[in-house]
Amino acid sequence: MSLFKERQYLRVHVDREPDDSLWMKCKSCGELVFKRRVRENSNVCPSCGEYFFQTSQERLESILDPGSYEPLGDRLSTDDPLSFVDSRPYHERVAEAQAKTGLDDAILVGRGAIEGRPVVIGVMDFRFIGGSMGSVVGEQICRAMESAIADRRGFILVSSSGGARIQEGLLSLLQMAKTVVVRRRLAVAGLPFVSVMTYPTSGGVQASIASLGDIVIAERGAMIGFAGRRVIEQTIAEELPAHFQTESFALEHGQIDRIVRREDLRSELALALGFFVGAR
Amino acid sequence: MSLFKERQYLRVHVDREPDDSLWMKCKSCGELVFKRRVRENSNVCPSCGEYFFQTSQERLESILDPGSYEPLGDRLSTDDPLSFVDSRPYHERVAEAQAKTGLDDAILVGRGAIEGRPVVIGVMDFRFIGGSMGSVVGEQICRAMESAIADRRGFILVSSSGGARIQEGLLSLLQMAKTVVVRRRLAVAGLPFVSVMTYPTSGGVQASIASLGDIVIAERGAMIGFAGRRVIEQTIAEELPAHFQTESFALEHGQIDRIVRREDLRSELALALGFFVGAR
Amino acid sequence: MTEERTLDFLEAKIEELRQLNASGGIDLSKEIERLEEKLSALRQDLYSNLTDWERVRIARHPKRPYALDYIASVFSDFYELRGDRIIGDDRALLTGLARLEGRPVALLVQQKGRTTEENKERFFGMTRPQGYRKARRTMELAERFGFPVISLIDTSGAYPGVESEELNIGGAIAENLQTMAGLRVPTVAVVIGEGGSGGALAIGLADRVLMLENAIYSVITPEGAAAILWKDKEKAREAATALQMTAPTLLERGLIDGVVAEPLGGAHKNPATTSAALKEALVRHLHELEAMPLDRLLAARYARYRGVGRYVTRAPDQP
Amino acid sequence: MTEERTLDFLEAKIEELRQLNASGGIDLSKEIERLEEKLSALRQDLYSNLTDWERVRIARHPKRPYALDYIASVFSDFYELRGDRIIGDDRALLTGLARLEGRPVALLVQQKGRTTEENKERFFGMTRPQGYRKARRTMELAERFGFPVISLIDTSGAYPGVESEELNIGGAIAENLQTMAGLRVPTVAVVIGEGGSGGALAIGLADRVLMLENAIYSVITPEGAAAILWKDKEKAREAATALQMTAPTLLERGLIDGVVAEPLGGAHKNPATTSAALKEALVRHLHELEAMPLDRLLAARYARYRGVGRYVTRAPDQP
Ligand SMILES: [Zn+2]
Ligand SMILES: [Zn+2]
Repeated sequence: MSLFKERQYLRVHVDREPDDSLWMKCKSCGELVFKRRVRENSNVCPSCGEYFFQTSQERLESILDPGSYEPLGDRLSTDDPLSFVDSRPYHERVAEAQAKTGLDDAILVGRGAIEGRPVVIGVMDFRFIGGSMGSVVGEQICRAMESAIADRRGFILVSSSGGARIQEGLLSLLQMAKTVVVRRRLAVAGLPFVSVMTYPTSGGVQASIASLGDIVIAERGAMIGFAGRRVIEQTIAEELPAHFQTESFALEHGQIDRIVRREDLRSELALALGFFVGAR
Repeated sequence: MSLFKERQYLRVHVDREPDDSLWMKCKSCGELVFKRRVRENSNVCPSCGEYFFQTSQERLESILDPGSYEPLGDRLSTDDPLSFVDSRPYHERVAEAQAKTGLDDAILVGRGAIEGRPVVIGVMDFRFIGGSMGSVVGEQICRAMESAIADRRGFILVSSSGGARIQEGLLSLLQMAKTVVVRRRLAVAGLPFVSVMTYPTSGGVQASIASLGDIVIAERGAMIGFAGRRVIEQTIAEELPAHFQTESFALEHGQIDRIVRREDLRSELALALGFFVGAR
Repeated sequence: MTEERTLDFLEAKIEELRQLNASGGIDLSKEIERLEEKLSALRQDLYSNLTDWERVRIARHPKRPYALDYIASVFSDFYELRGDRIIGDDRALLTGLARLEGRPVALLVQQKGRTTEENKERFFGMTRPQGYRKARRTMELAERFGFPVISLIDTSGAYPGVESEELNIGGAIAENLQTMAGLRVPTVAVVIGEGGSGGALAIGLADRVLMLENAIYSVITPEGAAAILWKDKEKAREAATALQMTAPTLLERGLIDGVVAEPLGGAHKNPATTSAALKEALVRHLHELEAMPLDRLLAARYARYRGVGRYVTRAPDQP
Repeated sequence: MTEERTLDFLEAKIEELRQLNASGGIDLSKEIERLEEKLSALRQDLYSNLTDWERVRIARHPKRPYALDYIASVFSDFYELRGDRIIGDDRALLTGLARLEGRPVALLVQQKGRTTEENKERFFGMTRPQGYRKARRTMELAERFGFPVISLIDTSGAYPGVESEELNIGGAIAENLQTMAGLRVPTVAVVIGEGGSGGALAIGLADRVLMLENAIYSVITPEGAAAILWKDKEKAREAATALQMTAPTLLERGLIDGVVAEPLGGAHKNPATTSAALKEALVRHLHELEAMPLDRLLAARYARYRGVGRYVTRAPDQP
């Protein structure tokens, strides 16, 4: 009962290096496409409809009304609380991710408007250590919701995360609890929360804030699930269903409200938010 | 994962005619057993453990402290609101059931005590038109809960019902709603409701008040389900699982808290009620 | 209702004559007018005194408008909310947000299928536990945001199957009743076709309960009652009458709050006027309910359901 | 811990000497006394400076007391409540009512199996959605009646499997967190063995979080971290240290509220003293929580979780 034909996950090209050429070659259809055209088209190939990876900046651009974005308050960064070192030091990974993405951590939060409706929005960025949620991501999500409460705006979270930030240990697990206690305040304040799940929404993020939207929308091509495919395959030692943990799997199993095409996300969000204007 | 070996439903001999002999023959083991002994043993065969049908009067006797039962207020009877006639008039069926059982309708409600703990209790009686819930049963259940609220007692309902009383039409369906709105008041008052499901707890009774216990206990040998076996077999045209709608099926599928032997029901209820004494 | 087909045939013939007339060869205006008067009288005759069984057949008529038809005509901006967050997404009970005259409402609607394909997907309009749990989730959303809840009921009953029992369909219905009993927003339920037993009531414990004129609402299907009580499936007609399941009778009995008029012959004869009547009724009832303070609303809901039932008190010494 | 076996061997020998002594042939009292002193010193030496990895091994020790052991020793009248009312009854997460020093409490406990049979039934102590939803149901029961909620956490993690994903295990965990965030009764969680990630936190968002001295609590298993970060499963030992998952460290970090002392060598060396220490801690913390007015309790819970996290503020112009 999938809405779309079954498939493995859409390719996500997260390591797109910045370069100065005006054209790019679509890896799906092979067409040479004009880069600005791609970006204006929500990073969807104008020729074949393939989704290219969208950075958090690009995502904001494609959702919010032009010029409406205004980042929230302080820039936060991890202080490497465990002085964690695995095959390399955590602080090096962070510095590299910061340099590569121009972000402080795996999320951008700010105020903006969608078709004129004021919102507070958070967009996670998979390029930054797999979009993982550590202290900074957790804190920024909370501050975003608090800002929504203060300004009486709806809150939108676009998730793209592999789960908790392992390098911050138990602190990162507890961000699940932290985001949820604040999410509860948002609910008590009577403000709507629309959760948008994209590729991928998994682990501790899926098992906390992302699943608690008043409305939960999945972008076409999303991956949605708690445990990783490999962990499950090791545990049960069997093939996984073809569309396992895709957005159509999630819809079929009652986990999400709707699937939207990326091109329609902006109007979808405007429509959804419209119901809550002036709600109790 | 059944607790007991799988079986079809225990035999229920509802048409036991009153007779004056002191002995009866157990249909399961064939032993001649002393009737008074059987009754004192909660209508369980002292020889083989087979459960015999328990009337509502016998059920009260086996659960409540001796001499503690005090029936609640008015005796109510149906007024045949639809002047319903099928293969025979409803009022005739009712009169016959009243004569056969000595009951006004398919339930007894009253105050009593279980190991010293004061309760309000309702016991349905399958002999009375299949224990079906019409206006009288619904009203008596509501009055029982209201009495529990007034006296700050716990409420126990022992169900034995095929569902709604068809002969009262929509009125009987709406008894589901009626019992639930009052059950909500009991919850708001902070008083416990222990639902005991026996053979059978089905249809509109299972789909309303009986499923809403703070604690739901099934007696061994119970049948628990919404739709009748025959209806389901006609719809899906396949064999039903052997233990379908038995109490072990219900336990396995998370529908009930516990299974108890009839002999243990009294102490089980005392234990359960004990937790709520002086609760908020 | 073979007479219905005769009338449809006559109507078609009149239309043919009208076209012939319009083409200009001969003047048939008088004759057409007379035929139309005759047709109208016959219709009135046929439909104004429907038997209970005829209403059952209209309520189940394959051309009868279904929930999605009313969603398209009565509401705007339907925004479907899917999934129970536990098991799946039932397609026989749909939920979502929509606007009624611009005002946001939450919808719980039972949807039958028209094609074989669609009926398979929608389990012939019979709701499964997934559907009831989704409905409960949407009710809670509505409560959080103060949206009134409107139910459109149209099912022969909850889906009877092994999976339904495994997933505790009775418990799911019971929990819906409990939730609706306490919902802190106005609720209106309308039986638009078949109101089948607990499967209907599970979204029907509302502040106002309306029925379309030819809808039915019953504790059991006529066929089920015939099989159980008459031990004869052929007695469905008698059962339909005995069970008193039609809108006019239930209104008279005080068990529902209003009947929404249908055109002669049933809603499918003129879906547009039916939609208009339904919309008018919904707006009016919601308006009344929204004028009530919340505590009075809840007290009235309680009183309504607490009071339902008919019985007599027996003398203490009666045998 | 091969040294552990050496010590156990020595202990056995001393016992043999003691029996020989008791039989009356020769007097070995002095020698036995000296051996015992030696044993005690060796034990102290071995166990007082456990490495993180040694603690991991104790936390997972097959003889370590499990939840049902504490239920038998710390609580009375355990009255199990089963089933999620939707799908099934998870045997890896048990819930029920019980008494703690006579006072009713609600229990949510994760239970591992000891035998192969039992491990199959309990999915090796890994909780499935059915278990989390049952826990939530019992929490709500506790709230209705004002029972404090006590969680005993002991799982390597939520059960990873196709069925778990189909039944929305992530959503179930999230909803538990939301429920615990607002629960209007005092809540205490104790990690008694393994506190495995979201599978543990799902019953762990409590007013007080305690750990047994040799329990571990982590965002991921050492083995999982080794595989993902070191790309080398053999690095679990290093990962265990780097992740800072032991009770003393987490207490120092302010992430938990107390450590319940275990006997030298671990709880299994003397379950009775461990139970006594656990009981004392539970009673003390509950006593403190119950002294707080509800609004202050909820405000403190909020502040506790809102405040968790470590970060620095970057200058606006930092690259
Ligand atoms: Zn392309
Ligand atoms: Zn026998």
